[in-house]
Amino acid sequence: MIYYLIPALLMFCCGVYGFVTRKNMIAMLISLELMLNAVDINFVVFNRYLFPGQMEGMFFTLFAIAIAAAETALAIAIIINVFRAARNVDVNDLNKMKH
Amino acid sequence: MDITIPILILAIPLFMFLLLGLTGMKMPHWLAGTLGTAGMGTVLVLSYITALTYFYGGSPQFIAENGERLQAVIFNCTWLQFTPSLVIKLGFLLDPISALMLIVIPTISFMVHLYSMGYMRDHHGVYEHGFQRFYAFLSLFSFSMLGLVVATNIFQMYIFWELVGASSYLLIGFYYKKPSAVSASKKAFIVTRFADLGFLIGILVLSYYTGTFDFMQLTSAPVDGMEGVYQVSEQTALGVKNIFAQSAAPMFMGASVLTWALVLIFMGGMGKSAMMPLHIWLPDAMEGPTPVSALIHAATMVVAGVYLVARLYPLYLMETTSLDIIVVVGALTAFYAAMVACAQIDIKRVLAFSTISQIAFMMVSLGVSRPEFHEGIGYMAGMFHLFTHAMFKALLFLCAGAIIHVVGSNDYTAMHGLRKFMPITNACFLIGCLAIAGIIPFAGFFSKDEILVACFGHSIFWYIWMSAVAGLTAFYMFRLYYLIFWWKEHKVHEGHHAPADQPWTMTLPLVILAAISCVAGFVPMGNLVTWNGVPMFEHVNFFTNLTHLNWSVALVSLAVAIVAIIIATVMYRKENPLPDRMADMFPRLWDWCHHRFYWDELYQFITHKIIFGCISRPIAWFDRHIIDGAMDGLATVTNKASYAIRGLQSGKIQMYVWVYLIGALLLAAVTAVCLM
Amino acid sequence: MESLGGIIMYWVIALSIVIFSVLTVTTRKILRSATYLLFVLFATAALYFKLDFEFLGAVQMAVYAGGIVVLFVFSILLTSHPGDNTSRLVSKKRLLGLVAGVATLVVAGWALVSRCADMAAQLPVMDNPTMHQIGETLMGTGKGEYLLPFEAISVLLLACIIGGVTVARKR
Amino acid sequence: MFSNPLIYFVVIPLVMLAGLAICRSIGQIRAVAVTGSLALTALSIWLLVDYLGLRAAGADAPMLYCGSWSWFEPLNIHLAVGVDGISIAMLILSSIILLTGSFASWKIEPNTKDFFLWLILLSTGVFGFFISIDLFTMFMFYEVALIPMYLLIGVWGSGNKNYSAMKLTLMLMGGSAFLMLGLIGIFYHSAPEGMPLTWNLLEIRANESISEGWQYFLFPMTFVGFGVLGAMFPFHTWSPDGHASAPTAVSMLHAGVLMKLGGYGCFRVAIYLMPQAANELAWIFLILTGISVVYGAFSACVQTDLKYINAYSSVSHCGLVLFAILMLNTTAMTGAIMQMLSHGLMTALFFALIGMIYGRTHTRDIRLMGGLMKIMPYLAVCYVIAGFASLGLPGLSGFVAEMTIFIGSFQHADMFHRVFTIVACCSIVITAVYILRVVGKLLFGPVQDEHHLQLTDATWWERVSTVTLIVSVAAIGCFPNFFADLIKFTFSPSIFAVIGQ
Repeated sequence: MIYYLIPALLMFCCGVYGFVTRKNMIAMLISLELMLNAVDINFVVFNRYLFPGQMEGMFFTLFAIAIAAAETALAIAIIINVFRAARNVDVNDLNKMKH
Repeated sequence: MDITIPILILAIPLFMFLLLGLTGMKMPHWLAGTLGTAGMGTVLVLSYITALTYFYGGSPQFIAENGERLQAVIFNCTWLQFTPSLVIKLGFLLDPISALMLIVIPTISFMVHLYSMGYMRDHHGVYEHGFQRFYAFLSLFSFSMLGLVVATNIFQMYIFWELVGASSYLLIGFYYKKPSAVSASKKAFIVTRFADLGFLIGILVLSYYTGTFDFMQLTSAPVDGMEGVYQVSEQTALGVKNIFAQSAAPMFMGASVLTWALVLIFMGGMGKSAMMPLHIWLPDAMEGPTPVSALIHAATMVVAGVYLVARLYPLYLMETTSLDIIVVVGALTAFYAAMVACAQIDIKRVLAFSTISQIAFMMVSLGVSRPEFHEGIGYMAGMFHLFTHAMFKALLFLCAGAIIHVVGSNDYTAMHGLRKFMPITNACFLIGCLAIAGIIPFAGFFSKDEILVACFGHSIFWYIWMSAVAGLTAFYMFRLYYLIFWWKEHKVHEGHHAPADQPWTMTLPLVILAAISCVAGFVPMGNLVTWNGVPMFEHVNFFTNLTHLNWSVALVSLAVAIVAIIIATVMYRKENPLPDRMADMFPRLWDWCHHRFYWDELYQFITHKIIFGCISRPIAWFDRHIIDGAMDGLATVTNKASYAIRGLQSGKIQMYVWVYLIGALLLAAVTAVCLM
Repeated sequence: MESLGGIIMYWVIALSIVIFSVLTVTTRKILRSATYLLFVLFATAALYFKLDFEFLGAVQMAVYAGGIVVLFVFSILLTSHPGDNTSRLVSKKRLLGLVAGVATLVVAGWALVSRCADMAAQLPVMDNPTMHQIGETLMGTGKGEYLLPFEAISVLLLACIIGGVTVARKR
Repeated sequence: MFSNPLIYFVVIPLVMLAGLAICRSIGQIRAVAVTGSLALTALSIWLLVDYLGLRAAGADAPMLYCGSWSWFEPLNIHLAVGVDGISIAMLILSSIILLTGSFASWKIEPNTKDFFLWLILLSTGVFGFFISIDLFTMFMFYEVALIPMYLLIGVWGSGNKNYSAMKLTLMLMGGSAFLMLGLIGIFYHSAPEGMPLTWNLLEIRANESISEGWQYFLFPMTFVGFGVLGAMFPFHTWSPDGHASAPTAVSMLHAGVLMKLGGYGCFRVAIYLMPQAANELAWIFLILTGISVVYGAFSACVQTDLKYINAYSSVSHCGLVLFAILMLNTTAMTGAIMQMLSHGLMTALFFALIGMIYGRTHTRDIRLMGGLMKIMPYLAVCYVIAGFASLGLPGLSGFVAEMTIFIGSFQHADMFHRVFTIVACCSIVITAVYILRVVGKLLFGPVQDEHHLQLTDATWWERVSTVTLIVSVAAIGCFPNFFADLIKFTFSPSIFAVIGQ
């Protein structure tokens, strides 16, 4: 079981690193997907090892995938809109609302 | 006595001031001048009536059966009540010295009003700008000065004391476009104000311990059974003495509080009367129009200090230390001013220093006066000299004014040899000089002689000192006289009018004052004005003064004066190099005298370098940078703190995530460690 | 013990997950990043297959790899010019990221390793959930059945579609 | 409620506000402002006459015209009103200054209407403060008076106006924070155990339930809170900047009336309610106010901006007010109130004149001006009169006020107080120095700037404004006993019973 959790953990760490370091919003979103995916794997692994025959973990993952899809779609829509307004998707430059 | 006349004496000048001040600018010049003069003329008549009624009316209100003169309050109304006992009243006090001043002030004031009608216009008869204002201020001054001398309590005196200071300020600065006049007026006001601070503190101390402002309660005991009538008597200020005895002789820094109070009050007198070291304003005050100098800075306002000491004389007698201080200050001032007067070029400055010196004479006279000696002759002599000095010094100033008006300059270098052009002025000036030098039978001889007698009775040292000053007086006055009227022939420049005597409005006052200066010495002052009201002479006639002279003293002083005049004649009658040689012989002395012993520079240093430079500026800097800086600093710190906290709310999602994550991990780690 | 094939397969999946994850976040070309993400997702799907959740693996492939990554690619093409490199990372920022990542790794890894003994080492036997079972569970209203979340997700997706259209529409 | 005449001091300004809101032209605005302030002046003078009549008829309650209407029951907050001689003096002062201020801002621009709206709102606060005897209502009106200042300075001011407005408002708000703590503290000790708590001044005074220990805490709170507005050292620095930037009428109202709120509050709340602490702690504040008096005067000596000079002079004069209040005897307190009146009128006159001069020359730097006496004699003469009032010339108000303070303070039995009185006395010399310095540089001497020769003298509304103020100043100076009696009669004997005088 640990063999499945370790890659998931590494994937999650990569997601964290990417999310904190990248400036492009789409890249951040990609990192976010990595993290989500790592979590999904955990659900599945725990389900499979600890509660074989049940499907809670699987359904959770299923819904997570659905929500991730929705979220990504919406986020990308916003990003595109921002890009239209600012010709830029750099997260640091988007501080007009602050001032 | 009826109160109408006293009220009118004060009300008319006040009304004139308001009338001329508010509507003067709409009036023609001549009308304003005439109104002012007429008002003053009325006051003159009323004051004479009052004074003569007091001296010769024989009313029991004014004179006791044994011939003792009494103090009488004509009216006294409450103006401001501080506590039940401390009340400022505005009233009218008649006693020998206020009656004397009621003669002096309106006389000089009226002369000056009349004289100014001529003086305050140029050669073509065009009135000076602000002529009406000038008359308004003169009226204000007359009002204030009269209010001062008739004050029934020390606070009324202080009020009018301030008012004369203000009117003096306004009149010195009459030519307000001239920077020197403006700074002179400022100087005069501030220096006297500083002195008044002492006066005020003195009043505070005195009133705290005695619980009263009233002169009569301070200086005498009431006559039994007669409301409002007080008697100056041998047991002077018994009541006051008791108060000081009761409060266990309160001491402050090694002297009794009464001494402190009296010295502080005398400080007020020093300021107004230009005693050293507060004399520096008076020479500069000569920037004002000359009639003003004659009225305010020679005859009336500057003797207010003398009057103040005379008014509180019974109190001063209780603390002879304070009288000794007055003697020392007066004697030093007299000598100093006489020295300086010998080396001045500006004729008004010479007269100003002469005034300082003569007032110092009066001060010394009051200071050396003791009841044990000749029934307190010094007091009488001081007031006598006040009277005669007012007359002849006003005369000298008005003469100087006439000369300046003609020549257009204050320096004697522009004059020289005017005697042929201005014979009347010449004669009047000469009479004035003889009077101040103390030549018999002119006014100054008698009064100065009495002062020297008083000094003689007090201490031989001060007698010799003051005699020397008297000699110096004769010398510098005749130096001035010769330099104006003799020395060399007057050159009339091309295109200028030849100097000549002035119109009647200007010469008439000169003649009148000269006449008074000739005869004023025969006024039997010893019978009229004494410190306790008891007349000095049994029989009064015109020559009383002559017969009561102390001839040994008189002859010595006469001799000194004549010698001094001879020296002056030798040095200055004709143009010669002697004066320059003298100056070269003592260059240091000449320099110091010429620069008035550098008092002005010293004050300049103190005010500008120390007060402004070392106190005001640092305080202002401190306020801007430390106090305000602290407040701003508080704001800045708050601001900075806000910005620092604001950094956390940067809106940078990545930072949020990072902080969140680290926080969560730390929490997890801590929990884990704790669980282990 | 698993078969050798299973072990080999596991290593392939695990290594590709790790390697491609690292590449995803370190590459400087955003398009490549998306591509590596695709590989990660495929690897994940393979993992699901290996753990006998075939339906889940299929969904993962269809939705993630098929839908989301395509969306990413489109949006990348829309918002960035081809050949654009993201600028080099500021070292401070990289440090921050590294700290966060490593800290996560250490804490969570330590937690995993310390609990290693508690974990089941052997893969328990399990029947592959049939489509029928999945359908029943998804549409049922009883205990452990998911109609309400399913409907909620449906509404969410609808809202998302409308929202996406509204936000991204040209004005 | 409306049968109580005092209510109209708040109602009239509110009506004015409503009237201003519907005004269309500048003429209407002026008409409303002038009519309203005239009505207020008339009301205050009527009140004075009526009050004296009542007192003569034997009314000896500490406050007359008392009325109280509850408006927040749970905390026992009332709209409680009542006046004594001091309040009436302050009401007259405020209405006169509002009247003259309206004339002085005859030509204010831009947004004349808004300016007057804020100005009247401010005066609503001022009037409300002076008639209230409920601590909470008092505090509320106090805040109402403070806030409009920010806008009035920030919008219509000159120079570094944002900074000044911010500084002034923040510092005064800081003061109110102390004040609020103090007031709440007083409220919670306003009645003995078991009795309902109250905000009413008179009731608190009658209850005498604030323990000595609490007084030591609450007295400094309230005194400093009000003292900030009274420009007490070292909390005075808002005054120079604030005054320098404020428009004319606001400077007048602020220096003339608002700074008096501080002194009035110190007397009415801090000392009246907590006399024991006042007696024990007076020496600390005496030192501070004594410093204010001399320090402000020295600072004024080297300033070059006319408004700074007057602001520092206000620090000095208002310091004297607090100084005298702390002496805790009738004469000195009478002097303090007279000094408030006198300083209010005279400073208003000063600021009005400075505004008028500034409006013509567009500078306030005395080094750049000179010889104005020749150019605008009317204004210059008024300035000289104001200067004389400030340096304490007899016959004008400054003299009587200062002398009453000095005499009263010197009657204190303690040597420390007397010595400090002498220190404070020194200010009269320094005052003379800076006043004459300004007069000499600004009005006399040669004309500095050729362009100034074209300037005109005062207009009619400026004359109305200045003449009113000068007449008031002279009235106090010539007939001081009337005012002294008015004030003296109102001192509650209980305060002196406590102090033991």
